[in-house]
Amino acid sequence: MTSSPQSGQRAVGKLADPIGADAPLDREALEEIFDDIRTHPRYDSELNGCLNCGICTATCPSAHYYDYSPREIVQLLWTENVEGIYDAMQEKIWACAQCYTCAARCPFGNSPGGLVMVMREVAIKHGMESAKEVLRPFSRVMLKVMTTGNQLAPNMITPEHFPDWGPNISKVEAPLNILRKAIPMPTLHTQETAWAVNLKTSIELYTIWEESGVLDQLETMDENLFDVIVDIMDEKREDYADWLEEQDDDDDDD
Amino acid sequence: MSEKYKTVAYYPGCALEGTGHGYNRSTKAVGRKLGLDLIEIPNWNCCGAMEVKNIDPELQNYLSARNLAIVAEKMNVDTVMAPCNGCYHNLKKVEHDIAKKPKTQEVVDRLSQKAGHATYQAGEVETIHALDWIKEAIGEEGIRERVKNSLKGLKIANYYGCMYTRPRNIFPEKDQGEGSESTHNPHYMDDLLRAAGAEIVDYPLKTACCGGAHTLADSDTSTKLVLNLLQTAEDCGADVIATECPTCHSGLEMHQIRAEKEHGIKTSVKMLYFTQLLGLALGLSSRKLGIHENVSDASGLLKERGLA
Amino acid sequence: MPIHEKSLIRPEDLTEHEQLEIDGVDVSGHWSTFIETRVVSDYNERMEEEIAALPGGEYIHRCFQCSSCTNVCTVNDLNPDFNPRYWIYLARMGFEKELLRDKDLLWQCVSCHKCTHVCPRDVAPEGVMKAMATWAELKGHTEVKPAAAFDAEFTEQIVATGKIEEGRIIRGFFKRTGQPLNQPWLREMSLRLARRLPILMGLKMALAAVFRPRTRDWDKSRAAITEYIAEREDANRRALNLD
Amino acid sequence: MTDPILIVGGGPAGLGAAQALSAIGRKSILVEKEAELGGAPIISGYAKLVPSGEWAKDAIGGMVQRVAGSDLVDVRLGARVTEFAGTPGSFNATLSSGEQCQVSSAILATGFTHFDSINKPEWGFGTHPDVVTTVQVEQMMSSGKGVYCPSDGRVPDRVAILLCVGSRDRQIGREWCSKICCTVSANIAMEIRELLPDCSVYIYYMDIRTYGQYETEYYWRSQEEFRVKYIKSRVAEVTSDGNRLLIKGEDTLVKRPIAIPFDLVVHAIGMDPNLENATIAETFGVDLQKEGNIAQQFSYGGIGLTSRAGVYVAGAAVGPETIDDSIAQGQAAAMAALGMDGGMVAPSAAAE
Amino acid sequence: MSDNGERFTGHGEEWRDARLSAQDARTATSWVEAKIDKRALLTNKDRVEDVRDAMWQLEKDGEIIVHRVGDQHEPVMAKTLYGWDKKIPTNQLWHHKSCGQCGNIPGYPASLLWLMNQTETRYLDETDQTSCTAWNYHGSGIGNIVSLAAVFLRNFHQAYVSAQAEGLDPGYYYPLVHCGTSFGNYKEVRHFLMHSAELREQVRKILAKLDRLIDGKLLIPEEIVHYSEWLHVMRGRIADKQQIDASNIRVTIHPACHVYKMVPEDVIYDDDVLDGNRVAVSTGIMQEMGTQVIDYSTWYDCCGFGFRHIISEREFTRSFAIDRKIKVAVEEARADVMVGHDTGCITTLDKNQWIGKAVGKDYALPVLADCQVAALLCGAHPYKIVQMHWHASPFEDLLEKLGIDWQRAKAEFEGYLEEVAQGKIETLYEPRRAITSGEGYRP
Repeated sequence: MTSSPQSGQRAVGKLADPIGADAPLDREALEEIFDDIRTHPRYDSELNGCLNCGICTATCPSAHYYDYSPREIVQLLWTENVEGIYDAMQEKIWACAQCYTCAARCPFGNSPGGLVMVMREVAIKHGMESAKEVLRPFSRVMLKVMTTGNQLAPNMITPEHFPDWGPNISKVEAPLNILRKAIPMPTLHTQETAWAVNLKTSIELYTIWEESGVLDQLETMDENLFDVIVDIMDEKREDYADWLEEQDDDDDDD
Repeated sequence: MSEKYKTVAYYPGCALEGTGHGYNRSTKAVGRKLGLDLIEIPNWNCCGAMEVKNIDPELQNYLSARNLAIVAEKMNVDTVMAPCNGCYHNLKKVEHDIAKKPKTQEVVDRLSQKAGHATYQAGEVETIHALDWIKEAIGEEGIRERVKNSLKGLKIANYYGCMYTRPRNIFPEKDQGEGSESTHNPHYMDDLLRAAGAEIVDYPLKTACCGGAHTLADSDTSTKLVLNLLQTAEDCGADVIATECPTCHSGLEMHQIRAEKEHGIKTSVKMLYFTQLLGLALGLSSRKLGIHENVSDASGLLKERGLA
Repeated sequence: MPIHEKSLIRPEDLTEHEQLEIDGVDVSGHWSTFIETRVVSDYNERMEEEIAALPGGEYIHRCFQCSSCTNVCTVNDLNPDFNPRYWIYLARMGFEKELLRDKDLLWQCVSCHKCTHVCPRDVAPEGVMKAMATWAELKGHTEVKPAAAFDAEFTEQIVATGKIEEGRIIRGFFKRTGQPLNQPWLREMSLRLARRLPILMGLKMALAAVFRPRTRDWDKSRAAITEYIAEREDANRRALNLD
Repeated sequence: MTDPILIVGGGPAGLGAAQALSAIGRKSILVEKEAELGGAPIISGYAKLVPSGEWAKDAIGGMVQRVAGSDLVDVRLGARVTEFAGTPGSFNATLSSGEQCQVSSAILATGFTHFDSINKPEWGFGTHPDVVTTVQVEQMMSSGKGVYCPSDGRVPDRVAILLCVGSRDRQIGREWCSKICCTVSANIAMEIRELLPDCSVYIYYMDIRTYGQYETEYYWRSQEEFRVKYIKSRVAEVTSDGNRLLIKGEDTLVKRPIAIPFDLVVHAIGMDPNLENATIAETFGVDLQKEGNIAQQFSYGGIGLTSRAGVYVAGAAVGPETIDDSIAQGQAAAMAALGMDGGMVAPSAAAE
Repeated sequence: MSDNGERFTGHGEEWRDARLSAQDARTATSWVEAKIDKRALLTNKDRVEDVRDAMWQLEKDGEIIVHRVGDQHEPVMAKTLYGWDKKIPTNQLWHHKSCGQCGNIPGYPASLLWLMNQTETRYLDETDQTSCTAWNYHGSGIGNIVSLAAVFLRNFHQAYVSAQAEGLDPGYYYPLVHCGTSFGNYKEVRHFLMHSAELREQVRKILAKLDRLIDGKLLIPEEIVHYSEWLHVMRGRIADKQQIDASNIRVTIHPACHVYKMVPEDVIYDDDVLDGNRVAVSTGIMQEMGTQVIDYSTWYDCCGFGFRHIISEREFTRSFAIDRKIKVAVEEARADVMVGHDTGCITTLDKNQWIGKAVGKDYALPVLADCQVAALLCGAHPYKIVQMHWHASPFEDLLEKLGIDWQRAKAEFEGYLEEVAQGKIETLYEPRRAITSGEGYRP
């Protein structure tokens, strides 16, 4: 046996392109990625087997436009095609619209959408470039949810960020703060968050981020954003500690 | 030595009158040397190769049937031997189609009548390849007895190509158990050359395609396919690729050069027709076997091994 | 945002406006880009019959998509886009648009017959590939491909003389396809031969150019064949609803 | 004197058992809950049967006539068994009429229930009138009216048959293969092509299971002779654009979503366990297997054994089954019941 | 047919008519048409798992505490896809708000609260709640099962204890989830929690740190309830309050994926709504209020939101929303309005229409939530309550068709805005009730 991969292929009678040759992939790294997927807590309940029936892709909104097929994703996982899995994580898995129609339809009871989520989590864990690219436009939402506990704010929806939503973001001319106050729900008189979230609540959520490893995920993906968030939250925690102290003082005064 | 195939009708085909001249010369020379008689089919025509089939398969059937009809009608032999895989394949194909397909019978009959010759009927003539001819008429033992100049030390990869074995349904005599030729792992050439003293290497691409049909139309594809064949033969340690088809042979030769000229990939394995190799073993001269007419220049190698 | 998964969308399915303003809002570029569906919404139910009517295509309807053909395919080894199984399916179902995306590959079959050798349903895929290439050419979807030009040159010589002569085939083919005969590798090949056989080679080439090899007593066959070819060409065109 | 053998169910399996017993001169009581004999092929109005190609009315009808005309078979129509007590060789069956019968053994040939497509709402049955079941198409053909779109009576140009409706589907708790729908669908497809040569028929499948000889006779022939098209795709939804039905699928061989218009969509409905199996199991004291069929004791020494000695089972009562195998199993169960009389003890009973 | 006249089907010479009598044919048809008890057969709990059974077991084992839907919540039973019962509480509800609704369609929750006022339903709308974070998770991949589960249990714990701020018993209020994604996500997470002891342990540690365990145990809700389910079981009572006739309105329903496709066994299907063939919520109340609900070919399709696409790949979102939903509703169903029951869908279908002008697809179809339409028909103010000015799609024609003078209503609202500027703000409930804990909390 010779050491060249091409002749290895030829030895079993399989032809190859002798003129253009591809660089081999690092199989160990690929298997590590697959292992992370396979051992994910969701994995077993999302994948039971696959008949290749295609009902998932049939009903998939992304397949409507993209060369994307949940069936293919399930097949790659089911057949443990580590190269294919890695390739899909570069691009395809981000096409999924997470509607879970596939899961609702699968006769085997699989959840291709859930499997995509597992792959996305693992892409993040491995700091894959595709995940970073996809995350970038999400950073405003990330910052919001990680520091306030609330994912969206009325003041995020501006013509600069959403020109394609047209000129009528509101059909009544008035400053945003007035429009918000005209909502008959006191919790919604806010602009920075969708509803008023109290300080303790946002700190509680931040604790969840810390304890569940989400903050670590973020550090891998976007160090700058991570630093900003940590700074903000340190400050919030101090404020909260101060406030608690004040309460204690008040109590002492009583 | 049996009497079988001692005298056969010879269908050289167009290629053996052109680029396959060395094959033609060596086949005839080996036949003479072995005491076998070849009677060329009078007035034969081209079998149509793959090209006419692509225009119309029944037209190609007619072309081949015409040759068989001449043998059946005008020659006093019941066997036709074709050294070219393409010719051999097409004669086998019309034999099959004419027996099985009413449409073929209809077209062949119609055209034969219009052309004013007898319609070939299934089973009138047996078609064999040059390999069958020597294997059956002389056999390995017969070769071994006659070897004057053993091919000992020569490492050979035997290349059979596509048309000799595929598709299986036109070769009913193959895959019939021990002794018969195999479509999956043909071995007649191996047997004969081994008997001539050569060392036969284990060549996994025996029946892979050389892209001969597209040698000009899609030269890049042919070059890639041929390169696979050549490099694998070299990986297997072969000095020589033995061939039994003029199209494959010239394809290997041409694309060996093309790979070198267009892609800078050089290979040194030589191509020789199996009849040339057999002839050398039987003591025939290199010149008589047309070895100098090959593009692939094996003279240095043969000299080095004391074979020329 | 530019589309992250853009490579998953066929360029022809994107509608983009480099400069666009609507109701006073600048929505140039990706702000107004739309994607057209890639969902196949109908079949051309005549397609299978058309290909079945062409030489080589007659058993296409037997296919049950086991993919033995693609698995063994010589050209598929070199180019995974060359997929007989897939094309047979497209043709059978009438996914005309899809098949036409690969129209420039169809002719590349090298006729190694591996597919026909293994096909459990005797579809003779090798023939079907030829029929598909012919279909694409006759329908005007592609120009006459080099393989077809070669076949035509080859067949014409046989019709004319009963035999072919390789040098003439090469010259005829290059002329048909508008390529120079002076290919470096061909020249190299002639040179190598000529180095060893200068006189004989020259003589042979000259002789072949003057005295074409021909089958004696060929006239009646030629007439029969010529008539038959015309008949078949006519039938092919009728099957495809041409003229 | 031996008591008669009780047969519950007058479909192919029950008829097979009754026929076999009367052929050797043994009396039987055949209890059928419907007002006539014949089971699903007759009562549901099947058209031509697989694999004989005979009309159900002729093939099964002939069996019904022979059984009904036999002096040895006591047929009770519109009846059920409400109680079943005793020991092998000497059982007492109470019928819904209140009548008591002494029987030596019982054969349960209680059959199956067609899957109700309403359980798969996204496939349009019950929402769009032109979505029908294989059984309904059988009826269209057997009633001589031909195949048409129920909404307006027009002749369809394009028909889709969807396989595995109510089979192999964990979403609705039916994981089994109904065994016969692939073949039946190929048969129906050929019949449609024969009745309506201009109508294209497409079969949407995820696997084809025209097992054994059915492969050539149905799967291959439907393609080779009848040009039926097979699309490897399980469809997502059947909706309507107001004119034609739209089938949304992925052609998995092409790897592309497809949304194809059709005039008529046919659900190849599967075989559910008999809806009444819970009651039947309780009455006869036999076990059901996990999917709700009557549990068969697998033993190569005995045939059609249930968990209770002296009570046998045959046909689709044990799971999806073909008509001819149901008949054969009915006959075999009859032989097993006889064997018990003759002192041949069923292996499972012997083990107890 | 072959040349000799023999049938090529091989069915043989016995080819002849079935001779099925008319009576036989009728019997045959009725056999098939007789409907089996819809989805109940073989979707019993031996075959399809009901996660609630796992909950009861874990509670018995002392691992969790189940927050029950009690009599005080005046539950109404509804049938789900498999025929199972689901208890829908109709009173004493804790609003688990939706960030997208509150952020850009505030009339959505406001209409719901207004309807609760009309039906005298007690509720709490407070500040101590976080987003479910599932949008972010599905969109970016940041987040994981542990974080999602912890957020779920934190918020539901707060719902449980919130009444204490008003001096009432824990469990007084039952959480009602506004967002479809939160609803689906919470159900999915509950499923994972019930099946993984490891996950329960991880989450227990976090909740302990937050002091959000009950007796050291996780608190799990008996039912996870979407507001549309409340609206559905209340539809009769709401229709009783109807003031505006809507019989001339053609409605298309957009059902939300995360509402009815995620954990589908928990979704309401009602025999009285489209024969039980489609999910019942929204359609039920629209029918109850006399609108014409029109079916259309892309009913099952999603809206195109895509979680990450709505932010970073709106080419997909807008193309899908317009081509697969809006266009079909307008051209095929000739709809006057599209009605949905989820945040993302309403946002997507509403906001992405305008850009259709770029490719000549200007359909101008109003998009509203079911509770907004219900509130309108019960006489809610289109601007002050239903807050329609936040919608991008044109709704004015719809209001005219309903006989509502929108110009007057708009003028009223503009007048009201001036009062707001001066601090004269009208609210649906006493504002101080919103504050239940943490900073600023004063009992």
